Amino acid sequence: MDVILFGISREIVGMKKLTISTAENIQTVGALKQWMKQKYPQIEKLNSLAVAVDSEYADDDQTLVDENEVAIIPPVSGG
Amino acid sequence: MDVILFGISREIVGMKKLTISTAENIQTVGALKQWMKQKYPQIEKLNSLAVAVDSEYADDDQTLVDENEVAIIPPVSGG
Amino acid sequence: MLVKIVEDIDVSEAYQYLESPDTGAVNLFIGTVRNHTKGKEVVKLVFEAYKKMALKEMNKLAEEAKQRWPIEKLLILHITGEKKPGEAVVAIGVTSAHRDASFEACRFLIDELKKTVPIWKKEFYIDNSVWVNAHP
Amino acid sequence: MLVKIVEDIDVSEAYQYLESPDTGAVNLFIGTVRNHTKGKEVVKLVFEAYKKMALKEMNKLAEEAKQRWPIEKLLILHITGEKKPGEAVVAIGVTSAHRDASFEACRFLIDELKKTVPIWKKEFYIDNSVWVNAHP
Repeated sequence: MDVILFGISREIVGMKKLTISTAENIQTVGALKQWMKQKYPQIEKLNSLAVAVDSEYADDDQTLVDENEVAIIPPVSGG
Repeated sequence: MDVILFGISREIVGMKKLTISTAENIQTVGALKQWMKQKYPQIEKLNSLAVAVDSEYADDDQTLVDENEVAIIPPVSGG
Repeated sequence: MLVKIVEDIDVSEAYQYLESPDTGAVNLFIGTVRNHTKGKEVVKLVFEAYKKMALKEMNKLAEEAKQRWPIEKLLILHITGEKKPGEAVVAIGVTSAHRDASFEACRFLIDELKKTVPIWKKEFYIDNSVWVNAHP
Repeated sequence: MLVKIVEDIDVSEAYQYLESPDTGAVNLFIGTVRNHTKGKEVVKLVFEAYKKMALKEMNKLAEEAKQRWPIEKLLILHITGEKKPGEAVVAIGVTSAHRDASFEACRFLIDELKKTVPIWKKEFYIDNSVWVNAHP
Protein backbone atom coordinates (compact mmCIF):
# COMPACT_ATOMS: atom_id res chain seq x y z
CA MET A 1 0.00 0.00 0.00
CA ASP A 2 1.27 3.44 -0.98
CA VAL A 3 0.84 6.26 1.53
CA ILE A 4 1.55 9.83 0.42
CA LEU A 5 2.95 12.36 2.82
CA PHE A 6 2.81 16.13 3.11
CA GLY A 7 4.18 18.95 5.24
CA ILE A 8 5.54 17.98 8.61
CA SER A 9 4.68 14.28 8.20
CA ARG A 10 6.74 14.22 5.00
CA GLU A 11 9.63 15.75 6.94
CA ILE A 12 9.27 13.37 9.90
CA VAL A 13 9.29 10.32 7.64
CA GLY A 14 11.85 11.80 5.28
CA MET A 15 9.93 10.59 2.23
CA LYS A 16 7.13 11.83 -0.05
CA LYS A 17 5.66 8.36 -0.28
CA LEU A 18 5.78 5.25 1.89
CA THR A 19 5.20 1.87 0.32
CA ILE A 20 3.99 -0.38 3.12
CA SER A 21 4.35 -4.12 2.69
CA THR A 22 1.18 -6.23 2.76
CA ALA A 23 3.01 -8.25 5.44
CA GLU A 24 2.30 -5.36 7.83
CA ASN A 25 -1.39 -6.33 7.49
CA ILE A 26 -2.84 -2.80 7.79
CA GLN A 27 -6.55 -3.15 7.08
CA THR A 28 -8.13 0.07 8.38
CA VAL A 29 -7.44 3.76 8.65
CA GLY A 30 -7.13 3.39 12.43
CA ALA A 31 -4.56 0.64 12.02
CA LEU A 32 -2.56 2.82 9.62
CA LYS A 33 -2.53 5.67 12.16
CA GLN A 34 -1.33 3.27 14.89
CA TRP A 35 1.37 1.89 12.60
CA MET A 36 2.55 5.43 11.70
CA LYS A 37 2.72 6.48 15.35
CA GLN A 38 4.70 3.40 16.36
CA LYS A 39 7.09 3.62 13.44
CA TYR A 40 7.55 7.41 13.66
CA PRO A 41 7.02 8.51 17.27
CA GLN A 42 7.14 12.19 16.32
CA ILE A 43 3.83 11.72 14.50
CA GLU A 44 2.25 11.19 17.93
CA LYS A 45 3.28 14.70 18.98
CA LEU A 46 1.29 16.44 16.23
CA ASN A 47 -1.81 18.47 17.06
CA SER A 48 -3.94 16.08 15.03
CA LEU A 49 -3.57 13.28 12.50
CA ALA A 50 -6.05 12.54 9.75
CA VAL A 51 -6.02 10.11 6.87
CA ALA A 52 -7.52 10.70 3.45
CA VAL A 53 -8.63 7.79 1.31
CA ASP A 54 -9.11 8.57 -2.37
CA SER A 55 -8.80 12.25 -1.43
CA GLU A 56 -11.62 12.23 1.14
CA TYR A 57 -11.23 12.44 4.93
CA ALA A 58 -11.72 8.89 6.28
CA ASP A 59 -12.92 7.55 9.64
CA ASP A 60 -10.73 5.18 11.65
CA ASP A 61 -12.91 2.18 10.88
CA GLN A 62 -12.74 2.63 7.11
CA THR A 63 -11.23 -0.39 5.37
CA LEU A 64 -8.15 0.09 3.22
CA VAL A 65 -7.50 -1.79 0.01
CA ASP A 66 -4.40 -1.75 -2.10
CA GLU A 67 -6.00 0.30 -4.87
CA ASN A 68 -6.85 3.23 -2.54
CA GLU A 69 -4.93 6.47 -2.75
CA VAL A 70 -4.03 6.93 0.90
CA ALA A 71 -2.60 10.14 2.34
CA ILE A 72 -1.52 11.21 5.79
CA ILE A 73 -3.00 14.64 6.64
CA PRO A 74 -1.15 16.49 9.41
CA PRO A 75 -2.77 19.65 10.91
CA VAL A 76 -3.71 21.92 8.00
CA SER A 77 -2.62 25.56 7.92
CA GLY A 78 -3.82 27.07 4.66
CA GLY A 79 -4.97 30.65 4.30
CA MET B 1 -29.64 83.24 4.69
CA ASP B 2 -28.39 80.91 1.94
CA VAL B 3 -29.66 77.34 1.97
CA ILE B 4 -28.04 74.80 -0.32
CA LEU B 5 -30.06 71.98 -1.82
CA PHE B 6 -29.25 68.50 -3.06
CA GLY B 7 -30.93 65.55 -4.72
CA ILE B 8 -34.70 65.45 -4.54
CA SER B 9 -34.97 68.67 -2.50
CA ARG B 10 -33.00 70.48 -5.21
CA GLU B 11 -35.47 69.13 -7.76
CA ILE B 12 -38.54 69.99 -5.68
CA VAL B 13 -37.38 73.56 -5.17
CA GLY B 14 -35.96 73.82 -8.69
CA MET B 15 -32.83 75.58 -7.42
CA LYS B 16 -29.38 74.63 -6.12
CA LYS B 17 -29.50 77.43 -3.57
CA LEU B 18 -32.26 79.35 -1.86
CA THR B 19 -31.55 82.80 -0.50
CA ILE B 20 -34.11 83.40 2.23
CA SER B 21 -34.86 86.97 3.23
CA THR B 22 -34.19 88.01 6.84
CA ALA B 23 -37.81 89.20 6.78
CA GLU B 24 -38.83 85.52 7.01
CA ASN B 25 -37.31 85.58 10.51
CA ILE B 26 -36.04 81.98 10.52
CA GLN B 27 -33.99 81.59 13.70
CA THR B 28 -33.65 77.86 14.22
CA VAL B 29 -33.18 74.65 12.27
CA GLY B 30 -36.70 73.58 13.26
CA ALA B 31 -38.12 76.84 11.93
CA LEU B 32 -36.27 76.37 8.65
CA LYS B 33 -37.73 72.88 8.27
CA GLN B 34 -41.23 74.24 8.91
CA TRP B 35 -40.71 77.05 6.42
CA MET B 36 -39.48 74.59 3.78
CA LYS B 37 -42.46 72.28 4.29
CA GLN B 38 -44.96 75.12 4.04
CA LYS B 39 -43.33 76.68 1.01
CA TYR B 40 -42.69 73.38 -0.78
CA PRO B 41 -45.36 70.87 0.31
CA GLN B 42 -43.61 67.99 -1.49
CA ILE B 43 -40.79 68.27 1.08
CA GLU B 44 -43.29 67.02 3.66
CA LYS B 45 -43.69 63.76 1.72
CA LEU B 46 -40.03 62.76 1.99
CA ASN B 47 -38.95 59.83 4.18
CA SER B 48 -36.94 62.19 6.35
CA LEU B 49 -35.63 65.73 6.38
CA ALA B 50 -32.40 66.81 8.02
CA VAL B 51 -30.52 70.08 8.09
CA ALA B 52 -26.77 70.50 8.18
CA VAL B 53 -25.21 73.62 9.65
CA ASP B 54 -21.59 74.23 8.69
CA SER B 55 -21.56 70.68 7.28
CA GLU B 56 -22.68 68.97 10.51
CA TYR B 57 -26.09 67.45 11.19
CA ALA B 58 -28.02 69.93 13.37
CA ASP B 59 -30.83 69.49 15.91
CA ASP B 60 -34.11 71.36 15.49
CA ASP B 61 -33.33 73.76 18.33
CA GLN B 62 -29.98 74.86 16.91
CA THR B 63 -29.87 78.62 16.24
CA LEU B 64 -29.13 79.80 12.72
CA VAL B 65 -27.08 82.88 11.94
CA ASP B 66 -26.47 84.46 8.57
CA GLU B 67 -22.85 83.29 8.40
CA ASN B 68 -23.77 79.60 8.70
CA GLU B 69 -23.53 77.33 5.72
CA VAL B 70 -26.96 75.74 5.81
CA ALA B 71 -27.95 72.70 3.75
CA ILE B 72 -31.12 70.69 3.41
CA ILE B 73 -30.37 66.94 3.64
CA PRO B 74 -33.07 64.74 2.11
CA PRO B 75 -32.88 60.93 2.75
CA VAL B 76 -29.37 59.82 1.85
CA SER B 77 -28.80 56.90 -0.51
CA GLY B 78 -25.07 56.53 -1.00
CA GLY B 79 -23.29 53.21 -1.46
CA MET C 1 -6.22 56.17 5.76
CA LEU C 2 -7.55 57.09 2.34
CA VAL C 3 -10.99 58.75 2.26
CA LYS C 4 -12.01 60.25 -1.06
CA ILE C 5 -14.83 61.18 -3.38
CA VAL C 6 -13.74 60.24 -6.88
CA GLU C 7 -15.01 59.96 -10.44
CA ASP C 8 -14.06 56.31 -10.90
CA ILE C 9 -13.00 53.47 -8.62
CA ASP C 10 -9.98 51.41 -9.61
CA VAL C 11 -10.11 48.24 -7.50
CA SER C 12 -6.54 47.36 -8.34
CA GLU C 13 -5.29 50.74 -7.06
CA ALA C 14 -7.48 50.36 -3.97
CA TYR C 15 -5.90 47.00 -3.20
CA GLN C 16 -2.41 48.41 -3.75
CA TYR C 17 -3.15 51.03 -1.12
CA LEU C 18 -4.38 48.35 1.33
CA GLU C 19 -1.43 45.96 0.91
CA SER C 20 0.96 45.82 3.82
CA PRO C 21 3.79 43.48 4.85
CA ASP C 22 2.93 44.11 8.52
CA THR C 23 -0.52 42.57 8.48
CA GLY C 24 -2.25 39.46 7.22
CA ALA C 25 -5.85 40.31 6.31
CA VAL C 26 -7.52 42.61 3.79
CA ASN C 27 -11.27 42.86 3.41
CA LEU C 28 -12.56 44.83 0.47
CA PHE C 29 -16.20 45.57 -0.23
CA ILE C 30 -17.27 46.92 -3.61
CA GLY C 31 -20.78 48.16 -4.28
CA THR C 32 -21.76 48.19 -7.94
CA VAL C 33 -24.68 49.32 -10.05
CA ARG C 34 -27.28 46.57 -10.52
CA ASN C 35 -29.03 46.34 -13.88
CA HIS C 36 -32.41 45.85 -12.20
CA THR C 37 -34.22 46.81 -9.02
CA LYS C 38 -37.67 45.71 -7.87
CA GLY C 39 -38.28 44.13 -11.25
CA LYS C 40 -37.39 47.26 -13.23
CA GLU C 41 -34.48 47.52 -15.64
CA VAL C 42 -31.91 50.09 -14.51
CA VAL C 43 -30.21 52.03 -17.29
CA LYS C 44 -27.86 54.12 -15.14
CA LEU C 45 -27.39 55.72 -11.73
CA VAL C 46 -26.43 59.30 -11.05
CA PHE C 47 -24.77 60.13 -7.73
CA GLU C 48 -24.67 63.57 -6.16
CA ALA C 49 -22.77 64.48 -2.98
CA TYR C 50 -22.59 67.36 -0.54
CA LYS C 51 -18.90 66.86 -0.95
CA LYS C 52 -17.50 68.82 1.98
CA MET C 53 -19.89 67.27 4.48
CA ALA C 54 -19.70 63.80 2.90
CA LEU C 55 -15.92 63.77 3.37
CA LYS C 56 -16.33 64.95 6.96
CA GLU C 57 -18.82 62.17 7.71
CA MET C 58 -16.68 59.55 5.93
CA ASN C 59 -13.67 60.64 8.01
CA LYS C 60 -15.74 60.44 11.20
CA LEU C 61 -16.67 56.85 10.36
CA ALA C 62 -13.04 56.03 9.60
CA GLU C 63 -11.98 57.43 12.99
CA GLU C 64 -14.71 55.52 14.77
CA ALA C 65 -13.63 52.27 13.08
CA LYS C 66 -10.01 52.91 14.08
CA GLN C 67 -11.14 53.38 17.69
CA ARG C 68 -13.08 50.13 17.69
CA TRP C 69 -10.75 47.78 15.79
CA PRO C 70 -6.97 47.41 15.41
CA ILE C 71 -6.72 48.69 11.85
CA GLU C 72 -3.54 49.02 9.81
CA LYS C 73 -5.01 50.63 6.70
CA LEU C 74 -8.45 51.86 5.83
CA LEU C 75 -9.95 53.06 2.57
CA ILE C 76 -13.30 54.63 1.74
CA LEU C 77 -13.95 55.69 -1.83
CA HIS C 78 -17.28 56.87 -3.21
CA ILE C 79 -17.97 58.08 -6.69
CA THR C 80 -20.15 60.93 -7.91
CA GLY C 81 -21.59 61.31 -11.38
CA GLU C 82 -23.09 58.81 -13.77
CA LYS C 83 -22.50 55.04 -13.59
CA LYS C 84 -23.73 52.13 -15.72
CA PRO C 85 -24.67 48.62 -14.50
CA GLY C 86 -21.62 46.67 -13.31
CA GLU C 87 -19.57 49.78 -12.49
CA ALA C 88 -18.27 50.31 -8.95
CA VAL C 89 -19.79 53.15 -6.93
CA VAL C 90 -18.30 52.55 -3.49
CA ALA C 91 -15.20 50.77 -2.19
CA ILE C 92 -14.47 50.07 1.47
CA GLY C 93 -11.24 48.38 2.46
CA VAL C 94 -9.72 47.44 5.81
CA THR C 95 -6.31 45.90 6.42
CA SER C 96 -5.62 44.38 9.82
CA ALA C 97 -3.43 41.77 11.47
CA HIS C 98 -6.27 39.25 11.70
CA ARG C 99 -9.40 38.69 9.66
CA ASP C 100 -11.98 39.38 12.38
CA ALA C 101 -11.17 43.08 12.47
CA SER C 102 -11.00 43.45 8.70
CA PHE C 103 -14.41 41.84 8.14
CA GLU C 104 -16.14 43.60 11.03
CA ALA C 105 -14.75 47.07 10.36
CA CYS C 106 -15.47 46.82 6.64
CA ARG C 107 -19.06 45.82 7.36
CA PHE C 108 -19.46 48.62 9.91
CA LEU C 109 -18.17 51.22 7.46
CA ILE C 110 -20.47 50.31 4.58
CA ASP C 111 -23.52 50.02 6.86
CA GLU C 112 -22.89 53.43 8.47
CA LEU C 113 -21.93 55.10 5.21
CA LYS C 114 -25.37 54.25 3.85
CA LYS C 115 -27.03 55.81 6.90
CA THR C 116 -25.22 59.07 7.42
CA VAL C 117 -23.07 60.22 4.50
CA PRO C 118 -24.82 62.93 2.43
CA ILE C 119 -24.72 61.28 -0.97
CA TRP C 120 -27.79 60.71 -3.08
CA LYS C 121 -28.49 58.42 -5.99
CA LYS C 122 -31.06 58.71 -8.72
CA GLU C 123 -31.99 55.53 -10.53
CA PHE C 124 -32.83 55.84 -14.21
CA TYR C 125 -35.14 53.28 -15.75
CA ILE C 126 -36.17 53.12 -19.41
CA ASP C 127 -39.22 55.32 -18.88
CA ASN C 128 -38.59 57.33 -15.69
CA SER C 129 -36.25 57.99 -12.77
CA VAL C 130 -36.39 58.00 -8.98
CA TRP C 131 -34.29 59.39 -6.10
CA VAL C 132 -33.58 56.26 -4.06
CA ASN C 133 -34.95 56.21 -0.46
CA ALA C 134 -36.63 59.59 -0.90
CA HIS C 135 -40.18 58.38 -0.37
CA PRO C 136 -41.78 55.70 1.83
CA MET D 1 -17.46 29.71 -9.73
CA LEU D 2 -13.68 29.86 -9.91
CA VAL D 3 -11.79 27.52 -7.56
CA LYS D 4 -8.09 27.21 -8.22
CA ILE D 5 -4.66 26.53 -6.78
CA VAL D 6 -2.28 28.99 -8.41
CA GLU D 7 1.28 30.28 -8.22
CA ASP D 8 0.34 33.94 -7.77
CA ILE D 9 -2.82 35.85 -6.94
CA ASP D 10 -3.70 38.85 -9.09
CA VAL D 11 -6.33 40.82 -7.15
CA SER D 12 -7.27 42.86 -10.19
CA GLU D 13 -8.03 39.69 -12.20
CA ALA D 14 -9.94 38.27 -9.23
CA TYR D 15 -12.14 41.36 -9.12
CA GLN D 16 -12.68 41.22 -12.88
CA TYR D 17 -14.00 37.70 -12.45
CA LEU D 18 -16.34 38.82 -9.65
CA GLU D 19 -17.80 41.87 -11.42
CA SER D 20 -21.36 41.49 -12.62
CA PRO D 21 -24.02 43.90 -13.91
CA ASP D 22 -26.72 41.71 -12.33
CA THR D 23 -25.68 42.20 -8.71
CA GLY D 24 -24.70 44.97 -6.36
CA ALA D 25 -22.21 43.63 -3.82
CA VAL D 26 -18.74 42.13 -3.98
CA ASN D 27 -16.82 41.08 -0.88
CA LEU D 28 -13.21 40.13 -1.36
CA PHE D 29 -10.93 38.80 1.34
CA ILE D 30 -7.19 38.61 0.77
CA GLY D 31 -4.86 36.86 3.17
CA THR D 32 -1.24 37.97 2.94
CA VAL D 33 2.10 37.02 4.46
CA ARG D 34 2.85 38.93 7.66
CA ASN D 35 6.44 39.98 8.31
CA HIS D 36 6.21 38.87 11.93
CA THR D 37 4.39 36.35 14.08
CA LYS D 38 4.50 35.95 17.85
CA GLY D 39 7.31 38.49 18.01
CA LYS D 40 9.50 36.72 15.45
CA GLU D 41 10.49 38.18 12.10
CA VAL D 42 9.13 36.16 9.18
CA VAL D 43 11.39 35.95 6.13
CA LYS D 44 9.09 33.89 3.91
CA LEU D 45 6.34 31.28 3.88
CA VAL D 46 6.29 28.10 1.85
CA PHE D 47 2.92 26.51 1.05
CA GLU D 48 2.40 22.89 0.08
CA ALA D 49 -0.93 21.36 -0.98
CA TYR D 50 -2.40 17.93 -1.54
CA LYS D 51 -3.66 19.48 -4.70
CA LYS D 52 -6.28 16.98 -5.84
CA MET D 53 -7.89 16.78 -2.40
CA ALA D 54 -7.52 20.51 -1.70
CA LEU D 55 -9.46 21.35 -4.86
CA LYS D 56 -12.13 18.82 -3.91
CA GLU D 57 -12.48 20.35 -0.43
CA MET D 58 -12.49 23.90 -1.82
CA ASN D 59 -15.25 22.93 -4.27
CA LYS D 60 -17.26 21.34 -1.45
CA LEU D 61 -17.07 24.61 0.50
CA ALA D 62 -18.10 26.56 -2.59
CA GLU D 63 -21.12 24.30 -3.09
CA GLU D 64 -22.09 24.60 0.57
CA ALA D 65 -21.88 28.40 0.39
CA LYS D 66 -24.07 28.39 -2.74
CA GLN D 67 -26.65 26.30 -0.88
CA ARG D 68 -26.69 28.69 2.06
CA TRP D 69 -26.60 32.09 0.37
CA PRO D 70 -27.89 33.55 -2.91
CA ILE D 71 -24.54 33.86 -4.65
CA GLU D 72 -23.97 35.17 -8.16
CA LYS D 73 -20.23 34.57 -8.39
CA LEU D 74 -17.73 32.91 -6.10
CA LEU D 75 -13.96 32.71 -6.21
CA ILE D 76 -11.48 30.76 -4.10
CA LEU D 77 -7.79 31.02 -4.99
CA HIS D 78 -4.93 29.64 -2.92
CA ILE D 79 -1.27 29.71 -3.82
CA THR D 80 1.39 27.08 -3.35
CA GLY D 81 5.13 27.71 -3.26
CA GLU D 82 7.17 30.46 -1.67
CA LYS D 83 5.78 33.88 -0.68
CA LYS D 84 7.38 36.95 0.90
CA PRO D 85 5.80 39.34 3.43
CA GLY D 86 3.03 41.42 1.84
CA GLU D 87 2.28 38.89 -0.88
CA ALA D 88 -1.20 37.38 -1.22
CA VAL D 89 -1.62 33.70 -0.40
CA VAL D 90 -5.39 33.31 -0.46
CA ALA D 91 -8.26 35.19 -2.10
CA ILE D 92 -11.93 34.59 -1.41
CA GLY D 93 -14.56 36.56 -3.30
CA VAL D 94 -18.34 36.51 -3.30
CA THR D 95 -20.67 38.51 -5.52
CA SER D 96 -24.32 38.73 -4.56
CA ALA D 97 -27.33 40.96 -4.99
CA HIS D 98 -27.05 42.39 -1.47
CA ARG D 99 -24.13 42.85 0.89
CA ASP D 100 -25.28 40.51 3.70
CA ALA D 101 -24.73 37.42 1.58
CA SER D 102 -21.40 38.59 0.18
CA PHE D 103 -19.94 39.34 3.64
CA GLU D 104 -21.32 36.21 5.32
CA ALA D 105 -20.40 33.76 2.58
CA CYS D 106 -16.91 35.23 2.23
CA ARG D 107 -16.34 34.90 5.97
CA PHE D 108 -17.69 31.33 5.99
CA LEU D 109 -15.40 30.31 3.14
CA ILE D 110 -12.16 31.61 4.65
CA ASP D 111 -13.01 30.20 8.11
CA GLU D 112 -13.78 26.73 6.71
CA LEU D 113 -10.88 26.74 4.29
CA LYS D 114 -8.51 27.13 7.22
CA LYS D 115 -10.11 24.13 8.97
CA THR D 116 -10.47 21.51 6.28
CA VAL D 117 -8.47 22.19 3.11
CA PRO D 118 -5.24 20.12 3.00
CA ILE D 119 -2.74 22.92 2.55
CA TRP D 120 0.24 23.42 4.85
CA LYS D 121 2.44 26.41 5.46
CA LYS D 122 5.97 26.50 6.80
CA GLU D 123 7.11 29.76 8.32
CA PHE D 124 10.76 30.69 7.86
CA TYR D 125 12.39 32.97 10.43
CA ILE D 126 15.95 34.23 10.32
CA ASP D 127 17.29 31.27 12.30
CA ASN D 128 14.77 28.44 11.91
CA SER D 129 11.43 27.35 10.47
CA VAL D 130 8.16 25.84 11.68
CA TRP D 131 5.17 24.05 10.15
CA VAL D 132 2.28 26.23 11.33
CA ASN D 133 -0.34 24.53 13.61
CA ALA D 134 1.60 21.26 13.63
CA HIS D 135 2.29 21.20 17.36
CA PRO D 136 0.32 22.28 20.44
